[in-house]
Amino acid sequence: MKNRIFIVGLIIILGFLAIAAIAPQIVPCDPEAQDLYHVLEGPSRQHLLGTDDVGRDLLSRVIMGTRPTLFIGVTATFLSSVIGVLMGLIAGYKGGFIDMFIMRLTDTFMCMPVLIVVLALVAVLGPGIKSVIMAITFINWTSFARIVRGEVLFARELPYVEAARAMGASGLRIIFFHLLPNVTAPVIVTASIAISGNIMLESAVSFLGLGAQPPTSTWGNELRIGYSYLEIAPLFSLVPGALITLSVLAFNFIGDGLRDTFDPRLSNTLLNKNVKKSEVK
Amino acid sequence: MLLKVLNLCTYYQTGSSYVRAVDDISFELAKGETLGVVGESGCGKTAAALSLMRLIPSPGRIVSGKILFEGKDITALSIKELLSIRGDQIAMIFQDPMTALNPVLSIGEQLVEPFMIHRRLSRKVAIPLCIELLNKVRIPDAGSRMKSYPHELSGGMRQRVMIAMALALNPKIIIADEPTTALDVSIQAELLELLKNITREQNASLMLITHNLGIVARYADRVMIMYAGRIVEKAFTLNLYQTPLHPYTKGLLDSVPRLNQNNNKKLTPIKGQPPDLANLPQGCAFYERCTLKEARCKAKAPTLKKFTCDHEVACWLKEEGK
Amino acid sequence: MNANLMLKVNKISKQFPVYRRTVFKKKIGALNVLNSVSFDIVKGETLGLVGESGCGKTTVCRTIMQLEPLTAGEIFFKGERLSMLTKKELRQVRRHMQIIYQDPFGSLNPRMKVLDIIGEPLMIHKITSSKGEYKDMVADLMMMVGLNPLMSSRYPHEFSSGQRQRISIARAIAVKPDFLICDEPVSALDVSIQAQIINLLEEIKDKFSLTYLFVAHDLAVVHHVSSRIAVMYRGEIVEIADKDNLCRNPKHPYTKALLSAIPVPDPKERYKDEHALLRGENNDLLDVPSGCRFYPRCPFAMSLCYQKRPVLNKGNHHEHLTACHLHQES
Amino acid sequence: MKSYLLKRLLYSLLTLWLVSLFIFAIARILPGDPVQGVLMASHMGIADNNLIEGLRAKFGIDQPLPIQYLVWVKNFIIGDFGVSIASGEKVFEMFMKRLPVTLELFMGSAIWSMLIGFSCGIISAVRRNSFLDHLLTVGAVLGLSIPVFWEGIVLIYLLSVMTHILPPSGYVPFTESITGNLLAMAMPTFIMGTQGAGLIARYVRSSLLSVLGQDFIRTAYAKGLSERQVLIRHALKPAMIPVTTVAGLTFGYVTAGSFIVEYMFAIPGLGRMGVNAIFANDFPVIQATLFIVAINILAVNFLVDVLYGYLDPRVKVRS
Repeated sequence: MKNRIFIVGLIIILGFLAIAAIAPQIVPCDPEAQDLYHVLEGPSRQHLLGTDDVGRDLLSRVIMGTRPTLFIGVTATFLSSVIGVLMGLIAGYKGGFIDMFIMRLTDTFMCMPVLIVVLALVAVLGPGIKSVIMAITFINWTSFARIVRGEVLFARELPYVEAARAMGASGLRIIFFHLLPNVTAPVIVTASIAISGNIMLESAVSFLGLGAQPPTSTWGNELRIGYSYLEIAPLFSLVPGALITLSVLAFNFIGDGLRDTFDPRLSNTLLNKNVKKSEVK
Repeated sequence: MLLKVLNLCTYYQTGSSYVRAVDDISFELAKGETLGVVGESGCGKTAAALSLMRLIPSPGRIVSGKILFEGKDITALSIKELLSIRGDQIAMIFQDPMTALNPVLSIGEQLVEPFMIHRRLSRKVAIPLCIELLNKVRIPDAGSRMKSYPHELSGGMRQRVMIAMALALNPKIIIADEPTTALDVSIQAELLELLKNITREQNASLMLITHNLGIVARYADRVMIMYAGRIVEKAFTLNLYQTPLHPYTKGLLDSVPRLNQNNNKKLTPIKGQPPDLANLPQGCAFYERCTLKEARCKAKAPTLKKFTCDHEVACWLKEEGK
Repeated sequence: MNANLMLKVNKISKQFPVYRRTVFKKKIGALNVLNSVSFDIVKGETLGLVGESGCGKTTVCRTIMQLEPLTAGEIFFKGERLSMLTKKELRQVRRHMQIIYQDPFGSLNPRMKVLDIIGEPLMIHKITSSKGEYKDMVADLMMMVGLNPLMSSRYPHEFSSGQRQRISIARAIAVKPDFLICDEPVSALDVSIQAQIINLLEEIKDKFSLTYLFVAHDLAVVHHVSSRIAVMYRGEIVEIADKDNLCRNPKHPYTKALLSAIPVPDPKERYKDEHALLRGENNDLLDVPSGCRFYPRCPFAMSLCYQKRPVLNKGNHHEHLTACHLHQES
Repeated sequence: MKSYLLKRLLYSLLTLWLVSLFIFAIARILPGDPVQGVLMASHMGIADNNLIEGLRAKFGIDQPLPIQYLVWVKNFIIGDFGVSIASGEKVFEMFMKRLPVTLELFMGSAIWSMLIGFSCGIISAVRRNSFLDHLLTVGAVLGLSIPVFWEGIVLIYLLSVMTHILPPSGYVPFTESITGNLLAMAMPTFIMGTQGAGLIARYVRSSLLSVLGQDFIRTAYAKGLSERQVLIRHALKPAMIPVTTVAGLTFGYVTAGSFIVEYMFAIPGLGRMGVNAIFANDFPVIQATLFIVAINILAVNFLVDVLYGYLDPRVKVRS
């Protein structure tokens, strides 16, 4: 069951990636070409999904929108995972004051309303793709740090890690040969789930008008404009929204599938606060 | 005969292949006797025990065979009839007392359950009965222990609670699955002594499952040895230890280090590894490890046959009269 | 110091502080895991260490391996005081001192091939730099412990628990140590496999003229492999003697109880001995009674036992020593 | 147990302090001079230096930053959240006015989340690997994946534009019309509760499944309990204990949802106020919003810890 879900997710994402890769080649019309005589039209042979409020072809807009949406989701996740893994490794391996500091920092980030912080940061940095990526990275690295730290703390006590110490292995050897491999699987799982969250976040920011700026087309932007014309041209907002949902869903499917194959133990660490519970002792 | 098991087969289905956890075993259990079941991990002894109460977890399933308890076939009972036997007529003690008790319910809440379910007693009436039970298994300060949670007790104490719970309704059969494996030797001895005395008092039958040949030698009236899901030898305890017939039984007895043994005498282990139950080779499952193997052993698996009147063995080399 | 001495453990103690945390840590007591434990191991012998769960036998191993600091006492390995060594010197010492763990599943890295698991100590101690030689050495080691060298590219989960324990042994002897600590090496194994591993351990002991510290909870197994046996109870050695002396003529009531609690695989022995069964349980280490630690469970307890803690009387290497007031020469 | 809670409380306070620093910093680096904003709004951009200085003093932004911070914290503690730059209203009063609306939204969505989440999770676990289980599992992931704004659009389209069952937006106070209020809140609360429901459902499922696989469940069956009795007496309680930890996460989702939902449905609550404040660079309001949300999330997490310790007898020993 989980395997099938994983494959479905993978196919959807590969499809999106393929579309994003060749988007300019496959758009039926020029996505920028306005036609004020044909605005907010329903589906027709010429415009399969109809037109937007200035007469641009909706299908072409949506196809082009694949690019920034995926780009932001993936890039923000990649950046935050790099920062998070580093912080987590340091916190878990060094312990002591550094650990305490990093953990309190993650606590701080975790109790902030993500959307408002991102909106505020984007407002500070000025709207645009770059700021959205930076803002998301800024708030998103903590979940990686937490998971990596937990895994490192767990792995440090494993018998085979102790066996390596008894053999006389150096600290670096233990980190690279014995601790790091334990961390990769959970990080990959977290990342695929984080991508879905970040796509959703980006769309929300765009929906509120602070994301990528026109004329760049993102699904969130289309949705925002389309929402005003819901009664006249429902496809205008329903289609980009469906695409957002589909991509978020697909990344979640992949994450679930990976989690099940990699390690059943993870299904706890991700959602609940396993790490926290071990601190109770 | 209190319990009669006939050609019981319990398989676990994984994908398209079967794991034959219990493969065509038959045995009997008389009133008041203690039957020892010996085997190494994965030999099917736990699966056999769980089958008797139809507690086999999926994807496991009783495929064929009969379990006659006082003449009724347990495999054919309705759920309702089955529930009235479980815990009342047949009770079970599990291996690991750390996990076999519910961690979020107090000892008392778990102890009153058999009385409430099977006897329809109120909690109020059941509580003094439970305290009495705890006294019987020598738990000090039983009254206040009723309010304790499992994690507040030591391993030995928890196993006592398990024993008390199993004995609550004077069951006719008690199945003890490795009851002391998780415990220290000094506690093990006392607990087994306790279990033995109480079952004798209640005239209950005890099925004692263990990997420890010493425990069986001390407590069982009859023994059966299991290997790869089958019974390879079955006899009275004294006979089995004096004249072990199956090469596996002999091998086991030679593998155990003994205190009174001659110094510097090397152990003679059974070579090789136990077979994979998912794809058992044709013929005798012990073939690969056997020192006496012959061509016919590979061709066809031997069945359990009488060697002397109360000594059965499944080995081609030990046909009756030879 | 005796040149023949491999390991000298001198009055080691280990306490784990117990804190009560409210706002700040406040020490409210200490868990005495080890209390003034002393023993010697001479070259070529096997000292067996028996005791029940929580008696501190694993802590003894860990402190000898310098995986855990001591609270008090000293450990000398071949005359060298381990706590005084620098990191570099310690690494050198670790070449000569190896350990085999109980858990055949946890002690091998599941993501490494057997080749790299067995070869890891060779890499760490830079025994060889040529790839071919490295592979040959691992293959030799695998053969030595009864594994097929063709299986060297497999992962641990493809092996049975007995085979994994063989891998552990191969890893431990890879750097040709002099001294091997076996921490419950056969406890997790089935009887028939257990005997194989015991025999293997005895073989390689002869082959490499090793010295063992063999830790287990099963007195029969310890008796089989050891030349001398030390019995531990709640962090202390209560009796230490030559193995036959200890088993035929036990002095400490705890040793006696332990011996009689072992079920003998012979039905004729069933009614032979009145089992000197112990009452009560190994309780929390925190509330240690002021006198003998065994006092609450001892069938022979006297008032002296309650007042004064008996100590292991002094004697030379081969004497039968016990920490019990019944056997103390005043 | 007590010392454990005390420790958590201390951590929460420490976190709160870091949060306050962070929020203060964010609001200070927001672009645009707020005074200019006010002038644009109230004096048509015409002002002399005196007026500007006066306004700067009024908002306290003529002081050095550390002093500003201390004053801000002090005022916050005594309930003075400052004055909105955009409207000139006292922020505290704005809050009190909008609080009941948001509270109702939160409670409504919590009810949806728990109702749907628990029932789906339990059904899934009990009928595991059935078609229904697969359906509910996929449904739960869908619930987690569907963006609030799109769910809103779809539901508005289906229930308001096409069928006119529910009003597309707007808010009717409870005091005005009970049915009107419930009708107006039905859709927004459902939308806000969806993600929480998905989260709870999958968590309840996995937690219950892991409990059902444990040894003590087998013990309960061996005692002769029926499947139903085992579920109710033995499985539910230990399965629900870890689920309490999800409450914090769910609360986070609901909060995030409230910003968009209130904006979409034109509900005069705190979320809408927060979003509008960002558009208007209204930093006293932004600060207060962030801070209130952070305090709430911390409080919820702390309550979860208390609840956890109360429900799980094992925690008491650990401390």
